[in-house]
Amino acid sequence: MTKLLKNLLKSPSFIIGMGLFLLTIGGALLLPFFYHVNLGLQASSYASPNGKFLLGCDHLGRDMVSMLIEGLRSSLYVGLLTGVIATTLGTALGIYGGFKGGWMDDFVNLVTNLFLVIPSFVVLILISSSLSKGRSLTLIGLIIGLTTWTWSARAVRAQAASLKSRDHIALARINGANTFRVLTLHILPYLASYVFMIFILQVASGILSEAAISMIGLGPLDTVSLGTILNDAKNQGGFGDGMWWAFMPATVIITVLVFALYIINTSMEGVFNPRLRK
Amino acid sequence: MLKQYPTARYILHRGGWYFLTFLVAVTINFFLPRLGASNPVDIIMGKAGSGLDTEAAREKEESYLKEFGLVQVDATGTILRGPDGKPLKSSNVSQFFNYVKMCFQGDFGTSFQKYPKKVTTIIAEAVPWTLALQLPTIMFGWIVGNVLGALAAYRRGVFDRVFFPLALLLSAVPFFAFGMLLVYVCAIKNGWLPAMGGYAGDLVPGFNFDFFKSAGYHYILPFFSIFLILAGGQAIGMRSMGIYELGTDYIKYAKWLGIKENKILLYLFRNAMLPQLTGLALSLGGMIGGALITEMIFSYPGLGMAILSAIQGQDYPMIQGCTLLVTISVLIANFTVDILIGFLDPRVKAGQMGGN
Amino acid sequence: MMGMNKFGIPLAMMGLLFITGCNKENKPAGQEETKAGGFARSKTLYLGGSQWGDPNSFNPLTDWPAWPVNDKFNIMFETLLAYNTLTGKFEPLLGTLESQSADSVVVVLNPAAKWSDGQPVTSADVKFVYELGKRFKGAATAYAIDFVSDIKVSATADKAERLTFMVNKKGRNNPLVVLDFLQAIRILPAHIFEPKLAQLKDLAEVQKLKCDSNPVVSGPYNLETYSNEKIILKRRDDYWGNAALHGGKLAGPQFIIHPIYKSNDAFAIALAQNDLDATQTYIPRIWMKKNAGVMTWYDKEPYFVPGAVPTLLINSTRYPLSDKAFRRAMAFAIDYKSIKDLAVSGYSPDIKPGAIMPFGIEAGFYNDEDAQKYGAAFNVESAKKILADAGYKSVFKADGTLDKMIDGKGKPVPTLFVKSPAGWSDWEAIVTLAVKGMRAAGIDVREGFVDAGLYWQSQPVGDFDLEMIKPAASVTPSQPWSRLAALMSSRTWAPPGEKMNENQGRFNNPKGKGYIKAVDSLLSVIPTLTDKAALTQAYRQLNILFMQEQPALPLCYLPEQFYQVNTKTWTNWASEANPYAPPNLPWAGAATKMLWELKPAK
Amino acid sequence: MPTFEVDHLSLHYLTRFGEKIQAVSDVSFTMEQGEILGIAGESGCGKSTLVNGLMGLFIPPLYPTSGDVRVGGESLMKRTPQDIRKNVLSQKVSMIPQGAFNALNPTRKIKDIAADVIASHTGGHTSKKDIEARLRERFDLFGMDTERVLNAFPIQLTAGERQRSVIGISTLLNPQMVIADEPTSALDVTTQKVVIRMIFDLLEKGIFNTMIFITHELPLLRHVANNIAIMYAGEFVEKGTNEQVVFDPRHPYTQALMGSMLSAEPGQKSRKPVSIEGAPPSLAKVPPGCRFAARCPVARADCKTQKQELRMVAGRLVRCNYAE
Repeated sequence: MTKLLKNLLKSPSFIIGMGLFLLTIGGALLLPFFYHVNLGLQASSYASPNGKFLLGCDHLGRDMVSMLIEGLRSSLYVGLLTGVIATTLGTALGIYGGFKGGWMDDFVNLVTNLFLVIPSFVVLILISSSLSKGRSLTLIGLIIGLTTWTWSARAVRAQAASLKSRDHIALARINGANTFRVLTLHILPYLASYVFMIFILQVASGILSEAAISMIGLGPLDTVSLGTILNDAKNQGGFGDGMWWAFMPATVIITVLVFALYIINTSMEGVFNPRLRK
Repeated sequence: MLKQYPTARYILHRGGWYFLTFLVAVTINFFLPRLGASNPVDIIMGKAGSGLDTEAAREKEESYLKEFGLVQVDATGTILRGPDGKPLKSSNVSQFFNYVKMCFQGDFGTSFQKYPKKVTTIIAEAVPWTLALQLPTIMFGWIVGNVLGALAAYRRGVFDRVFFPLALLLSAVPFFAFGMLLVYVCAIKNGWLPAMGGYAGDLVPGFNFDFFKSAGYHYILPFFSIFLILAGGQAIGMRSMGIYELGTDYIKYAKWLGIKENKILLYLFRNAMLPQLTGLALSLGGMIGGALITEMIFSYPGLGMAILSAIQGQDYPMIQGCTLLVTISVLIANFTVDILIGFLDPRVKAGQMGGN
Repeated sequence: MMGMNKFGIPLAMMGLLFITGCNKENKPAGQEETKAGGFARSKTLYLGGSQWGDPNSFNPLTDWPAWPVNDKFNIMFETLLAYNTLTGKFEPLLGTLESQSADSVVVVLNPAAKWSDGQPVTSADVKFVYELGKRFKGAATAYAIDFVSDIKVSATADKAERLTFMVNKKGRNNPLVVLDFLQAIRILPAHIFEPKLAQLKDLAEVQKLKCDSNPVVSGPYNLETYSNEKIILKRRDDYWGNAALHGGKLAGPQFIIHPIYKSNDAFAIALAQNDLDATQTYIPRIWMKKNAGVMTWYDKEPYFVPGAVPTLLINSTRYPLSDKAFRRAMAFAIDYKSIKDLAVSGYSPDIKPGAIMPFGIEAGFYNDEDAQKYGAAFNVESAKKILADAGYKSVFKADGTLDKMIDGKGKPVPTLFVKSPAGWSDWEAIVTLAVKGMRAAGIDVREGFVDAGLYWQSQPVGDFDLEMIKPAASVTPSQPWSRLAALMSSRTWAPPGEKMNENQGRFNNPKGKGYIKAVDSLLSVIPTLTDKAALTQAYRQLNILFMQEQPALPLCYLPEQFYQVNTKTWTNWASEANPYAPPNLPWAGAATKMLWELKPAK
Repeated sequence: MPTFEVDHLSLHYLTRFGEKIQAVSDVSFTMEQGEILGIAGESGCGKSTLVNGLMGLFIPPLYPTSGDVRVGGESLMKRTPQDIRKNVLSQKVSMIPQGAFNALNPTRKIKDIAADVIASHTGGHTSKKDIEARLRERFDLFGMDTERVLNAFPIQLTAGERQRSVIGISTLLNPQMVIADEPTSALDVTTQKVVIRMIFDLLEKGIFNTMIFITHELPLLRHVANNIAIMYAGEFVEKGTNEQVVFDPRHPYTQALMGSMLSAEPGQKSRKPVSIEGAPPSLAKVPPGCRFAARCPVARADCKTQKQELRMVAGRLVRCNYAE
């Protein structure tokens, strides 16, 4: 494991990706200490960038830099939340289904297919209409997580199925280890790096999903996210009026964040799977 | 049963699972909205009733309740009432069976928002636009992405070193943000191309050159907004599949045997493409969901726009109808690819037919 | 065939895509030349903002016809009178207002008025529409019979038909609303619809007809064609009013097209790119589009003529909102100026206390002294004092933000939520600012943005603490009575949970302690008053009661309809400098006459 | 003239981090017509890398460091990859890989793979019919249901049928020299025997006559090979005749290897193999002295630093300064 880590640290693309990702996380966590984040209405609508408001203001006259910091925090929160939920659920059910096979596998398959065919935005609309308090960021994260785990389940399932026949696992089973023990002690460690890569991708997809959901007007009502910034830019005319600061910085931040995660993923793939090495 | 027809058995087996999925999806699709507190008639009345006084509003409300089958009626169509004079609500179960019956007759009910338009009519009007935009774009993006990905995997070198990060970056851009960027640069700032709509404002759809010319002109930006990002994503997938296949024993063996390079590339492409077909199925199935935002950015007519306004107007029959359509298209796309892969890949076929 | 077309076209389009896609054209968007079969830009007027969904039906008997058969648009079907929202005067259309009293309203039909099939417009057509409710409860105009008991027909000296609308004394006894009807209810051709009713027996069946093929209309335009993306009207060169009302002139635009965009920003982009000539949608920062040729009524703030009052409705049945002092403290705590400047792009004049507007038609009923004496204006100290006097204590955190409130008995006051639809941007901004002000004064209020569906649902049953509404938002002859009634009337008072269509905050429970009878008696007497002084006095009293009781919090003034036009294709639009027509798009009320005045730009 | 000559061949990999891994160092041997050379060693000792080098097939990241390989006197090193592909592979030197299941393109029928081999070396002028006839003729030799096998996808064949198909395909163009890399691993004992018999059949029929047989199963090697070379950490540590290496090993590594492997002879009760403690050195940093020194039970103080050369000990080559 330490060797893999050492190899990872030797990979320039991993360093770039991780660097970018840590930079955004650091920005989200530390910037509020250096920059006075103020989400209040402070200036006229879509005030242009100036000395006081480095990236101008949004339609309500809120400082765009503050909005972006807050939005970045929200996006990271949603990404990590969906990542954890989807990876945990997907890994647990995927390993179990792949390892056990039989009707359990068929059932897990059915459930994964089911989530594949019901778009998450539909679930979100239907659930949010039944909650009087309205949509919160956490709710959106939960729903994205609960509707995208099937993807990880499918991926893990295939891996687990291929591990099943390996000697040491067969041996463990013959020696009477129960399923749970075999899964957690013998299969999971083998999949750890793979699961981590899935987690990275799920975080990225969570961030993109949140932005997409916010874009169609189903974003969180309790906070600012990068998606709601984009949605506002479109709906409140900043985009139509050609104010680049209304949507460009948010686009760049999402792209950089997701790009960083993608690079981390591919560089890990390169190290874990030597065939990809050049 | 059907032991002597393994192919038919295989198709039936896969189809059976898909059908079961379909049934469960229909059920969920029906009951989810009804778990919520929202009542569609309240929403209509909120808008329709604002000019009316209280009694007139109540009468109007009852006529809508009847129209949408939310209250019990007798044989003559009179609303049945409880002892307090209020209409008796029809049960969820009876509504469900009614709904299933209607679905099988191809009737998804009446839209709340576009009342009295039928959901099926709305869908039929919108689907061609969505298909015309999405189908060629997805197919084209998929093919181009895969060819480039396979080349990058096989050739590596400088091409790969430039191409790969570019594709990765492209696939990291949220596609709607990319669409917005395109509109900003090409339409709002420079006016090269129209910012929105499916055809010019002074035309009516018809079989004439002007209409098609205008439609083609309006097609360019939405096309590229989907195409580039899709191709980028596919290329990345194909590249890593290709590299994976490149390391397999059969490719090594083919090289040892001295088989021609383009033949090996063909082996590689064909086998790496198989898992990519699943990706194609997902893209095609998810086409309607994906159309939502693209059509919104470009104010493009189509099903996505119809769903979006249904979402905003809480038009449940419309949302349900569209969800059902999404469900069916995802299932059909997956089923087709499942069967297709079964035929293209002897391993899958043998495995699933219970062969070796 | 239509269905085939709709299916076939986009599919066939795919084939042509590549031919045209490669045909590189660098023409600016929206300036494509008009081709055969299209509609020449220079002869076409593009109006937008009324139709949002697919046009389904052009049947005027349904609840939801498409533009321009809906609302009170009068370019296909016409009303008896046209109301000028600028002057408050009636202008002739199918008829002319002859007299009005507490008992009746008299209108003389224009003998020249004709349907597009050549038949004259008669009293039978008028009676058909106004009395349809007597035959069918489900008629869209059924409510009219509560207000109009009978329409008496007599002949004038020059053989025109004189219609006397009798106020329904046993019903609502409200001549003001009868006046509203005269400028809102469109007259329909009885000779077309009666045979259909006879044939299909039931109104519900007739309502299912689409009426989209060459309908018989009386107005200056008729339906040419439509799709899900636009509705196209064509000028009727044989319109009766050309000679009778407009000195023999033809209306300027040969075609009117209403494009159906799905979002506000699409209208904004289209207006700026001259793909639209006028739109009534909310467009923020309209001054930025001046260079693109966009013009509003006023050249500077507030740009628009105010007509509606976005208001925070208070649920008076909930504690502590049931406390008058608490409600008044709220009114003092809100920074109305910041709402005007930041939330609504400065589209509002400075607000004054009360529910009557201090300018325009309503100015005569407004009394500034009363406002000074009873009204609440932004003053945080006053708000704090009122709260303290009433025994409320606000606890602030170390950083100066509000923590909680405690009432006189030492119990915590629950946090109150302002319900408003998520995504309605100007309202979101208004609410945000109102909440900011109230919290600063120590009132524990929070934003509660919800889906539009939940919003609509909560309103009639009173399921809210505070809710954003726009009470009686149309500028009609019955203003400001209709706004005051919408905010204060207890006529149909029902406990929360049951439905009410007015005063949804349930102010002034008739069976409750401290019922103020004067509110309801003033509301019922005002419509019958004809004496100007008595009327002014009554309004004054009612507005004082409003200010004292504060059942709702008016926040700013916005126009009834945003009047934004682009002058690049059509010029000579009405404006403050040239106020020949009221500030509405040329499709309703007295604004329609602009169609005859518009001139092509050079 | 020897059929096959390997002259001080060294091969290395270049990792993406610029590391040089010396997978094969200084391998030399010659083979006469009809000779069967067995090469044995632990997994990872460089056997498979050597195979690529022996065929002149250098696919990045594998590169030749130095040395030469000559087939029938012609050097492979100076030829272009295109030339090697067309004129050497399958024709002069051919390869029978291990794990035949994965060696065959899973989505291609046996006859099509075989036809691809023929077409790739004849410039595609041969007609399809001729090719099929040629295939049938050759496959008829193998004692299988020729029609079924040729028309099957790999998955539809048994493990034995697949391996025999692979051997058939590899020897289709009658190469002078065949390299068999663990051709019988992952097969059951009966099938192993069938496969071995088939190889010897082909040898007897003269379809090819020189062979390098790579395996880690010494018992098998003892039965098939004339000469045996033992590889350790990229080097030959001992090379001699079958008898010499198996029954009288002189290099400490060979001795340990024999001790651990021969004990599990067929028929004997399986005992726990005696394993050699420790692991081979990293080839990224080749030790200056004996590569086996760290694990050697009889290592001396200077073994780790003193360079070891192959030298003649008791009639065979041994890379140990102290062997005798």
